[in-house]
Amino acid sequence: MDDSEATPVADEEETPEQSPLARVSGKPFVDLPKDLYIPPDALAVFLEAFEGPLDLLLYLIRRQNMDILNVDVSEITRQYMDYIGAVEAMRFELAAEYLVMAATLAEIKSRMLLPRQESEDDDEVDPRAELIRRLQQYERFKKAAEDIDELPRLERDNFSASAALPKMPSSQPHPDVDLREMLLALQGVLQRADLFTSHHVEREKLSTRERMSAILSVLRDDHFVTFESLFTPEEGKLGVVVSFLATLELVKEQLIEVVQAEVLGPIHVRARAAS
Amino acid sequence: MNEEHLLRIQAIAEAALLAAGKPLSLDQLRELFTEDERPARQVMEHVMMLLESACENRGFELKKVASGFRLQIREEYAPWVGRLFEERPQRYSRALLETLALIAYRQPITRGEIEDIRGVTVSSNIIRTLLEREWVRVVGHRDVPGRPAMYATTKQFLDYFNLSGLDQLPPLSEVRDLEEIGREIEKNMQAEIEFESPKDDDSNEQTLH
Amino acid sequence: MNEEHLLRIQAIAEAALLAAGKPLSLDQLRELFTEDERPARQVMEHVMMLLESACENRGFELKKVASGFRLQIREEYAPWVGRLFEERPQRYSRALLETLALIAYRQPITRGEIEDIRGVTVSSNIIRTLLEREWVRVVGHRDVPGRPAMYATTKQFLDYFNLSGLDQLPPLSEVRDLEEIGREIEKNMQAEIEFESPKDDDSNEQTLH
Repeated sequence: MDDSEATPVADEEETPEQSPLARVSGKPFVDLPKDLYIPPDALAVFLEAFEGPLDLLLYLIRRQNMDILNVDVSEITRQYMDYIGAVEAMRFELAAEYLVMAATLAEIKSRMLLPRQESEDDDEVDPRAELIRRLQQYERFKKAAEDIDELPRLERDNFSASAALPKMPSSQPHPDVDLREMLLALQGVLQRADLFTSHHVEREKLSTRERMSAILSVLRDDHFVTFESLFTPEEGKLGVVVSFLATLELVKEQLIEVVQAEVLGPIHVRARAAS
Repeated sequence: MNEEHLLRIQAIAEAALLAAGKPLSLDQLRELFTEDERPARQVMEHVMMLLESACENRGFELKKVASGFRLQIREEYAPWVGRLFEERPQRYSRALLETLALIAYRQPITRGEIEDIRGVTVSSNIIRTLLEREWVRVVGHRDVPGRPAMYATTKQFLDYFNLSGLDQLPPLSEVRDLEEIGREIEKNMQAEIEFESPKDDDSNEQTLH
Repeated sequence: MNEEHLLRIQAIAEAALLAAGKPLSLDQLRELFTEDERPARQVMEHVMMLLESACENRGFELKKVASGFRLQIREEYAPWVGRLFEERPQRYSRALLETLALIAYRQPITRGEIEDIRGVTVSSNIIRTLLEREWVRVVGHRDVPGRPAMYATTKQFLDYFNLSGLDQLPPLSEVRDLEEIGREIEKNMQAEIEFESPKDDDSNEQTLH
């Protein structure tokens, strides 16, 4: 997952006093991971690469081969802030959760700098313990999700077996559907997808789209057909125009290719990826 | 070619026929194998004969149909199997109706494109149901990686909804105003329920449809 | 009950399972028979064992999953059968799988509780996808302000992942309890504050239990 072996060599650019940056199981590490620089385009996928602040923290911790229980909060906080700062500098929108975590880390760090007060209320949850609890908890389910993904599942590792039905005594009844039901369902999707602002759906008349399907099914085999055969003169001028518009749209969507071997020669059409 | 090897080809052919749910030709079956292990046509023909006799005394049999071979439930068991389907069909899910509407309005359209618009994955069952009902069909494959199938509506779809053509569907701009239609449906349903409830409000059987 | 009779019940069960294409429970299988010929539960159980062994050396096998018995392609033949389908098997996002894992292991659980553990909001699309696939369902509402829905997994979820019960899920890793974490931290913090590398007498690895 990572190639950032932190080597125990001093790095001059870091803090003047040579305090260890991190302790890995008690052993001090004094240099910075070299891979902190993130190229700008990698930042674009940054937010998608992590499932949230806990996931990012786990990544930072694991990258240093640290044990969760042994987290060096100062170092992790610094790295976390670097990432967040880089993302913000690129003006990518950052989920609020990341900022909340930044504040939590900062709080833990500042508490650790203060001398411990024995008198402190025992009931108060140690924020570091709370963070570690959350990290552990999240890691369990992250692992569980990976385990579930590994389970053999239908449509990937298993396929259900079925055989065709013979002539049956009575045909299987299908549910009834009201056209309005279907339109209401469509309205729901459109509202969700906010398609009203997109002209994409409304641009072509439905008759054109229907004709596109018809033309495609004519072109199902890998053969070329003549351009003229796509038109039915009996349909009249309007029909020819619809066919023509459908052909243009199919060309534009790169679903068919049109070939003319020579100037003024016959035009041939075929599906770009016939079945 | 030894017997064990033939048995293995037979098992793979059987597996494929049971997974496909449609007839497969001899060549389609042969093409499941990589080139170096692909059985010759004669071998495959022989295997199909073996498979046929291996289905004796079972619930299904191998049938040769125009487009190839198909595994089919034995007709003598139809009376029992038929009882599986006696239950009244439930209603279609909203997901299915949304998928159908998008295929009608955006055809030819791939499953991935439907998913993009719906923002939700489309289960294979939905597509299968629509194909089985012959409301949609595959009209080609998009020339992109994976060569996904493109779906379009059928004449049966138009017939079922009493449309002579897709252009008889309301334009999308009107779909926006469907709230009114929705209210109307609700009103009608309400009326139906009220019509029935005074008699016996407990019996659910005769509501709706 | 003679052998021939058992063989017939077995063939009918096989036919029904192949017709259904989904799991059927023992009782659903028994109900295919009219009352006077309906096999007793024990007989049906015995028949299922017979069917299981009758599928040895074939392309498919009998599998017991949460909602009953299913005939499915043997996993070893998946590479060949997979070539039948042009579309790649669906992949699920980490966000979806993590949400699913939390619902599976922590059910009944609300969306807010899932978000607390994951540390991020759960998108509505994920919940909708899970509901549509019928992998999860709402089993009630928590009695807190807003009455959030509580989710649980379904039998279909178990069926899909080849499980016969929740107890077959891979075990969740252990978590060290909070008190111990507290002690550990204190020890470590102490060491850090005193600014000296500890002679780690007990390495952290062994503290797991």
